[in-house]
Amino acid sequence: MISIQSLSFDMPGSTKSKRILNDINISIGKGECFGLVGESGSGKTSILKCLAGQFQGWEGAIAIQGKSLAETSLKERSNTMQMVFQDPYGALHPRHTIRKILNEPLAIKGLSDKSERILKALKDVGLDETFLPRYPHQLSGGQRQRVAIARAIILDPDIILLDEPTSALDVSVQAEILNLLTSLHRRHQLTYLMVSHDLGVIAHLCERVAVMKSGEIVEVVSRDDLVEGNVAHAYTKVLLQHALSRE
Amino acid sequence: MKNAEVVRNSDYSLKARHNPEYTRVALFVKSFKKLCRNPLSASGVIIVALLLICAIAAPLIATHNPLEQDLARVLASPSLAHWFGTDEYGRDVFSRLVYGSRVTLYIIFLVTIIVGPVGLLVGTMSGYFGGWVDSVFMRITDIFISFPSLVLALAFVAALGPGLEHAVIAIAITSWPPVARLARAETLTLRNSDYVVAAQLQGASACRVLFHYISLMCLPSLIVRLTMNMATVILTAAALGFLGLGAQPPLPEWGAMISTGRSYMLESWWLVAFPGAAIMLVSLAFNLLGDGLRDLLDPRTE
Amino acid sequence: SNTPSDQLIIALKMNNILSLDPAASTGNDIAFINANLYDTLIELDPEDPTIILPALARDWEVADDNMSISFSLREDVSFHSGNQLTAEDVVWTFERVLDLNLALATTWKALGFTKENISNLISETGTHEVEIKFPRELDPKLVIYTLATSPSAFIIDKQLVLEHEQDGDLGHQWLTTNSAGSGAFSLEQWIPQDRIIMVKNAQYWGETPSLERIAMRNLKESQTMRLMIERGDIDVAIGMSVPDIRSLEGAEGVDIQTTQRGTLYYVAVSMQNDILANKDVRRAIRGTINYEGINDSIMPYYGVFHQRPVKLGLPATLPEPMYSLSTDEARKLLANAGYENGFTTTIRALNESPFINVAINLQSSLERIGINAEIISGTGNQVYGAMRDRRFDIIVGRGGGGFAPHPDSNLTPLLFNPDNSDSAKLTNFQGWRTGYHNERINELIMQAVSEADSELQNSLYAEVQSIYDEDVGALFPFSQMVNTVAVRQEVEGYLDDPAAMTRLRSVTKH
Amino acid sequence: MDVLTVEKLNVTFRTDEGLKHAVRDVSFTLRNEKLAIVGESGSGKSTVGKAILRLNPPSTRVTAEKLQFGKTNLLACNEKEIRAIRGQHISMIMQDPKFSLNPVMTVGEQISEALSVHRNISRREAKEAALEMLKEVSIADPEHVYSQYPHEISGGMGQRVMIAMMVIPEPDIIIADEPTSALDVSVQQDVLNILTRLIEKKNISLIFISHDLNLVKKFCDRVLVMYGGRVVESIKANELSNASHPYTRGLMESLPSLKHRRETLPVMTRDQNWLTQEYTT
Amino acid sequence: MIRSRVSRVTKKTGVILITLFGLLTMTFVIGRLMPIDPVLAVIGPDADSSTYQQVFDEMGLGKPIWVQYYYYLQDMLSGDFGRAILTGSPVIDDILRVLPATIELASIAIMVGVGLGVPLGVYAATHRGRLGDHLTRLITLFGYSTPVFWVGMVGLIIFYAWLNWAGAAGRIGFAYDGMFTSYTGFYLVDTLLSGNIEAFVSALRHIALPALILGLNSVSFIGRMTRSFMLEQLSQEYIKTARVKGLSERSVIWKHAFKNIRVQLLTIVALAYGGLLEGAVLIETVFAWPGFGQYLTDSLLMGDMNAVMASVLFIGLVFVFLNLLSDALYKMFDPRTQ
Ligand SMILES: Nc1ncnc2c1ncn2[C@@H]1O[C@H](COP(=O)(O)OP(=O)(O)OP(=O)(O)O)[C@@H](O)[C@H]1O
Ligand SMILES: Nc1ncnc2c1ncn2[C@@H]1O[C@H](COP(=O)(O)OP(=O)(O)OP(=O)(O)O)[C@@H](O)[C@H]1O
Ligand SMILES: [Mg+2]
Ligand SMILES: [Mg+2]
Repeated sequence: MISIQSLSFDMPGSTKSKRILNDINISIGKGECFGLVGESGSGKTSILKCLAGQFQGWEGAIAIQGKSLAETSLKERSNTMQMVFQDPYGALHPRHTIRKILNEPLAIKGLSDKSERILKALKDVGLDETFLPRYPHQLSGGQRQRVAIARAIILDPDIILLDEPTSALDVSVQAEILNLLTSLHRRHQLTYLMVSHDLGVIAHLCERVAVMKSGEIVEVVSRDDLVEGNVAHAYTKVLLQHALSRE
Repeated sequence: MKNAEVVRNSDYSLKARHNPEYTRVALFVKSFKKLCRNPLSASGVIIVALLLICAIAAPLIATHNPLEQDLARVLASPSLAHWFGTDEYGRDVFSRLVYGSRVTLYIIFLVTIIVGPVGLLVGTMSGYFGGWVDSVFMRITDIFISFPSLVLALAFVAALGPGLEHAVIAIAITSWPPVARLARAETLTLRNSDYVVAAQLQGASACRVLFHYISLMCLPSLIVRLTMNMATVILTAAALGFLGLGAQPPLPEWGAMISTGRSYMLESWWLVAFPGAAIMLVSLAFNLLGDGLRDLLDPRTE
Repeated sequence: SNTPSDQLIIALKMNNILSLDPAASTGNDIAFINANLYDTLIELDPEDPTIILPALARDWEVADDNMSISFSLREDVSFHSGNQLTAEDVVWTFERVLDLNLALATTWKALGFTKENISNLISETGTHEVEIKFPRELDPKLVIYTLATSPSAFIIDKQLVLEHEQDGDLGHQWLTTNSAGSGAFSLEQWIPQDRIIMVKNAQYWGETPSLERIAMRNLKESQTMRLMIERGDIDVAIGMSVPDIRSLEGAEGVDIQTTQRGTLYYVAVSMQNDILANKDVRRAIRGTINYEGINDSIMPYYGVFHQRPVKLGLPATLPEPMYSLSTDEARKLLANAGYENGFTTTIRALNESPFINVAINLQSSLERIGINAEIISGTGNQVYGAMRDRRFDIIVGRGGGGFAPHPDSNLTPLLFNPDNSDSAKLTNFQGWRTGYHNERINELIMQAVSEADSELQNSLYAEVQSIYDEDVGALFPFSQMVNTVAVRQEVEGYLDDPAAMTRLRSVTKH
Repeated sequence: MDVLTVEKLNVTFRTDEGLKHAVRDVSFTLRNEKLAIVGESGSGKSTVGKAILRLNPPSTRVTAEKLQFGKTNLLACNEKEIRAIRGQHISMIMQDPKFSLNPVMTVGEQISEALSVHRNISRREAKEAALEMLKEVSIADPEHVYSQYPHEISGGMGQRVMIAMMVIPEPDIIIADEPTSALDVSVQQDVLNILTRLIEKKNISLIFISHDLNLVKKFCDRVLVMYGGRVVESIKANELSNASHPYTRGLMESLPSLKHRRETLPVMTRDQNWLTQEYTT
Repeated sequence: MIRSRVSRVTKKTGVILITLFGLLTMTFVIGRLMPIDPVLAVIGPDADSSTYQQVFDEMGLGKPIWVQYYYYLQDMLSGDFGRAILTGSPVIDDILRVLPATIELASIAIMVGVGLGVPLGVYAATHRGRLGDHLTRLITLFGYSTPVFWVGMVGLIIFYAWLNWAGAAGRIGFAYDGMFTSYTGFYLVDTLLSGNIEAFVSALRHIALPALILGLNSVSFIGRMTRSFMLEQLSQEYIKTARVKGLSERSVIWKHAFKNIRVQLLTIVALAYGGLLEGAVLIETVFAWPGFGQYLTDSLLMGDMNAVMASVLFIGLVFVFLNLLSDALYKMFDPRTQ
């Protein structure tokens, strides 16, 4: 579904450019949940941004559903891939109603039966139509994240990129969102690429995890290995230890 | 880990989780009430409202024809017949002031509808596209900003010839750059915001993003800026009038009234005092209003 | 007074003081300044301008054929530089004016002098003898008055100026900011648009001035002038606005001097404009000017009631025709002309008193007879520039020379128009600018100029005036200019000159 | 020995929407121990911490039946007295070193300032003490770090500087408001270790504010659980797993677990009554 | 590192050059657009057409516009700004001559502005929402809202005509004109250096009122900016840290918060200084101050293209320079940008 080969990226700076991704290799199968963990600034978001077309000028090869990403336009990409952001407060336009937020992707694509789709998407994320006329500031963080997810799935993408979708939320709300993601995954056969700094969250959702440190993937482990402490790299061990200590 | 302070459930309790829906109107009324709670902002609102009333109902409020000369009653001091006295042609100063509010509003209105859209367009495009578009636009704004606005306006009016329309054009030419800069700065912070990225991911065109997402967010601060700008516009127009380059006689423009009244100032203080006070009051009102609006929109920094 | 007793402190607007070069400097202010830095061959008595007084020229004689004048110069005159003043300087001075062909050459050209003929016409007949021949038959008084009143007639120090010549400019560049005269005062410092300081010329050929120093300061605000003169911080205030003058009228310690100048205030219409070319329309407009109101409430201290194109007080001047504001008749005239519903037009006027005030008044009067006029105000440049280009409808202006006590000094600038075609570009004649062309008037003016007999001449001028009245010419004088100056009472001997050549050499302070 | 006694602390903010009762009837006593305050975002944890130091903005109303530090009644203190207590007796470690250090003063200046406000000592002495302190918080090159500006040091280092700054006047109580939540997991542990070492060495009582129940379970002695401005439970840290209040339990359970993965996580349903019910220990 | 600095400097220089080029072009456009006939300004309204034509050709006005532009650029780049009609002297000399008057005025004004504005702003910020804050706000807004020429006129009446505290028009009493040696062009300095105390007092009396009125305008600007910068800083976390340390309110405000806004303030002061030039245009008219502002207005009204273009260009340069300066100050004083 997604295959990333020797992806490198230099952030062009005002004085000198800085390498923030170095030789990344990942391949993700259809319907798989793949996780990315790592410390802050290790380049997790950057990988997603490369995929989403936010960063241009990377080196290497990225293919989505076998098609080279470099050759697909943003518009085409938007049909297969959507993204959910970390901060539910910043991801929704503060002056758009929920209706408008959900309507926009449909309007851009020029799709019909808009209201049905909107209602369905809302139902998928466990909200009802009473939310439609509201503005984001009238929703709680969890509800906003649900709307953001609804916006992502309303175009029926195959892949959803999740950038720390719960790290801004309270643990109790986090649980709700994680449950939602699990059930969506199951129902729609979505492919997830999820970023988090919390090993526990990743392990809950994903079958495989890539551990990142300063722009590189230090290792890719499966959930089972993780649970058994079957990890090679020292940094992964630190992460694991921390995660376990929290239980 | 992320800064948890950023994420503050402002309405904590369960009850608040299902807070009542605000309609736009209700929100507006609420904001307006809040604006009026501050006595300073409220007085700004009142004065601006008075100005509007004066302009709309000028014929009803004015006691005389503002243009009618009466050489027999020149420079009469304030009295019951002429509340603010008469000028050197025997025209009623009060009525001229009242009609002058139309000129003032006309200038403000024209300048604002030129400056707002132009500034918004240039600023947002510049900020959004970056690269050479940004460079070109910003160099142009730099050039315009490099002149003090009064000097530039002077130069333009001198170039175009004196007159109200020319003054408006000159003022507009000089006052769009700060607006554009503001819009650009706002756009720069918005450009990478998640909701804009989300829209791009959904395949929204640049146009759509600019008009549906970014402009909308720039508007509040732009409105504040424009409101404050109105005060400057009034002063610049008055200054142009004062230097004889603004509205031309017999139009009762306040600055021009001061300019001509100045010759009679020592004996006939009312010729200068009232228009001066009017300019000050209205300009102050717009400043207060802008201040209040800013408080409303950004309560932390003023 | 707060000012030192050996200094005279004068405040005036220096906007129009652009160049001190006598060949280039237009405007009354420069005439005033140069009159103290330079000398002329002859002078007019400021109290009675018809009296001609000797100056650099001790004596002069008009030839019997009325075709030349010869001057004998004083021999004891030296310039500020120390150079002796000789006939050579005089000749060179006048040749220079026409060679440079700058603004003031116009006066001479009007008399028939040209760049080409000047060297033949003016000649030194001795070290201190000069002869001026006339290019055509001329009333000798005209030449004499020009020599006494034109700001180009100041005698320049040839030797000194030529030392500073650049690129054959006859020292024009240098003289713009320097002086080379023999006057009672010499230029100590000129900071353009700021101040002019003159000091006493101890070697002056006449009576040595009692003032050590004259300081002139640029002051645009009439109010400030008034406050300062009231307080005694300045001695003389020139160019104050009427309200301020009026308030000083009774003030303690300040005298107001009002002197008639020959220049006329007028409302002019363009004959190029089809509507205004209609005689009835012109007559209507002439009858819509509120002569009395304007002269009573706007013009005091700027001008006095006058409606003829020849200035007041000359034997040739006819009695006032007494036009007056009569709206009804004007309306009838308009209807006659086919404009019962009026029309729209523009009024140009300088953006300063009294022009703009008159324009505003005229605008409101015109409105009453249905003429809707828009006022276009601006600087002199914008207003008179448009007039020179014949791009105007109605103008409120001032002009017509009038320095010399001679009808011609008004009539030629105001009415004379030998060629009314656009290509003629007789921009110096207001007759051409307004497009008013009357053959008979041209003839009469030409004839009068060459007429030495006063009696005869006066009758010719009288005819011009009545034809003009009859014909409703394009230019309606409503007032004759007066100059008003406020002078502190401590100042004695300040006598404002009708030709703007106010000389300060006899001023004293106590 | 009770170092700090808080009884029925109430904090009300005046806001545009009216009064906001952010902290309601919070009572606790602090002995020589590590006391944690936990609860979700907005539950009033920081507000309690700030109320003790009287750091809330002027428009805030703070009332309490008792707010006693040693012999001092904190509520009755005037500006000057409270300043004498701040830093010297009670100090507070802020959450994010990036924002909590003055960007235009060197790190060293800021540390030595903390000392010299309260002691009448020379600059040299202050500097030496600060260097000493930097060494104590395990900074390798104190001399160098001393003259650096906050933006030149990493987050973990910044947090150590914060700790050094707050410990240097040797206070009796330190309030740590989410001191590690802005840091990476690998650094977090370091910082916590340093903090533990120092407070034990100097015999300091700690109020540790956090929203991470699991963290405080390990790190602290006692835990106050706050919900909606109210303390819903006060419990020994090691007994957290058998907490009685449904909210505490819900928080504990809703965390995804590595070891015991569940297909769906239990979702807590909030009870209106938690906001009013008196909690019972 | 060095290479990057070099490239940054080149880039910055490029930007400045482009801006300058734009300035030049715009001044040219302004100059040529003027409907004022510069020839008439020279020869007066009554000269005849041959004189007109002669001067017209001398000024090069007959050439096609792009040729004129080319010559103009050439002249400007070679530092030849031409002669002013208004004064007959080279424009550059004029500007240098009138500048000291304006600089003297603006400098005193900015001292007033900073001296009053900064403390006022800090006071308002630290008393936010209280009476003092509202009062300051009202005062500063008044400063923003009053037409400066009007205040000037009223001030002149009160302080000169009624009270006789201030001098009237000009930089010094008329009688002292030219009575002392000009070393610097700043009268306050020159009179002192010449040892002419009487003249110094006169100069002081003359500058006080216009400088104060001009200064009040910048008090408003500086005060308001100070207040908002200060508020921004006071809401920062590190201020809380400083308070936790037990610092007195004074140290918190001046040592911590104020230190952080110094750089921003410098920028604002530089900006305000530039803005004073603008106010000078009006104030100089009212007070007959023979400075740059008057020179500019006079030449504008006169249609004196050379003078206008050079002055406008000059002001543009000053602004560019002030911008650069504040940039540099920023770099110098803020550790974060080093
Ligand atoms: N727009 C940008 N400009 C400059 N540098 C950037 C930009 N975006 C990211 N970086 C840098 O790239 C590196 C990787 O950033 P990235 O956002 O991918 O990290 P992350 O793993 O997502 O971190 P976090 O957990 O904080 O979100 C960081 O060092 C960051 O400073
Ligand atoms: N200055 C203030 N003005 C008004 N309300 C405030 C203010 N400070 C805090 N609050 C409100 O008081 C409540 C408690 O805030 P507090 O900062 O103590 O929460 P917290 O438990 O520390 O949350 P977090 O974990 O996010 O830091 C919140 O609802 C908050 O919105
Ligand atoms: Mg990230
Ligand atoms: Mg908190």
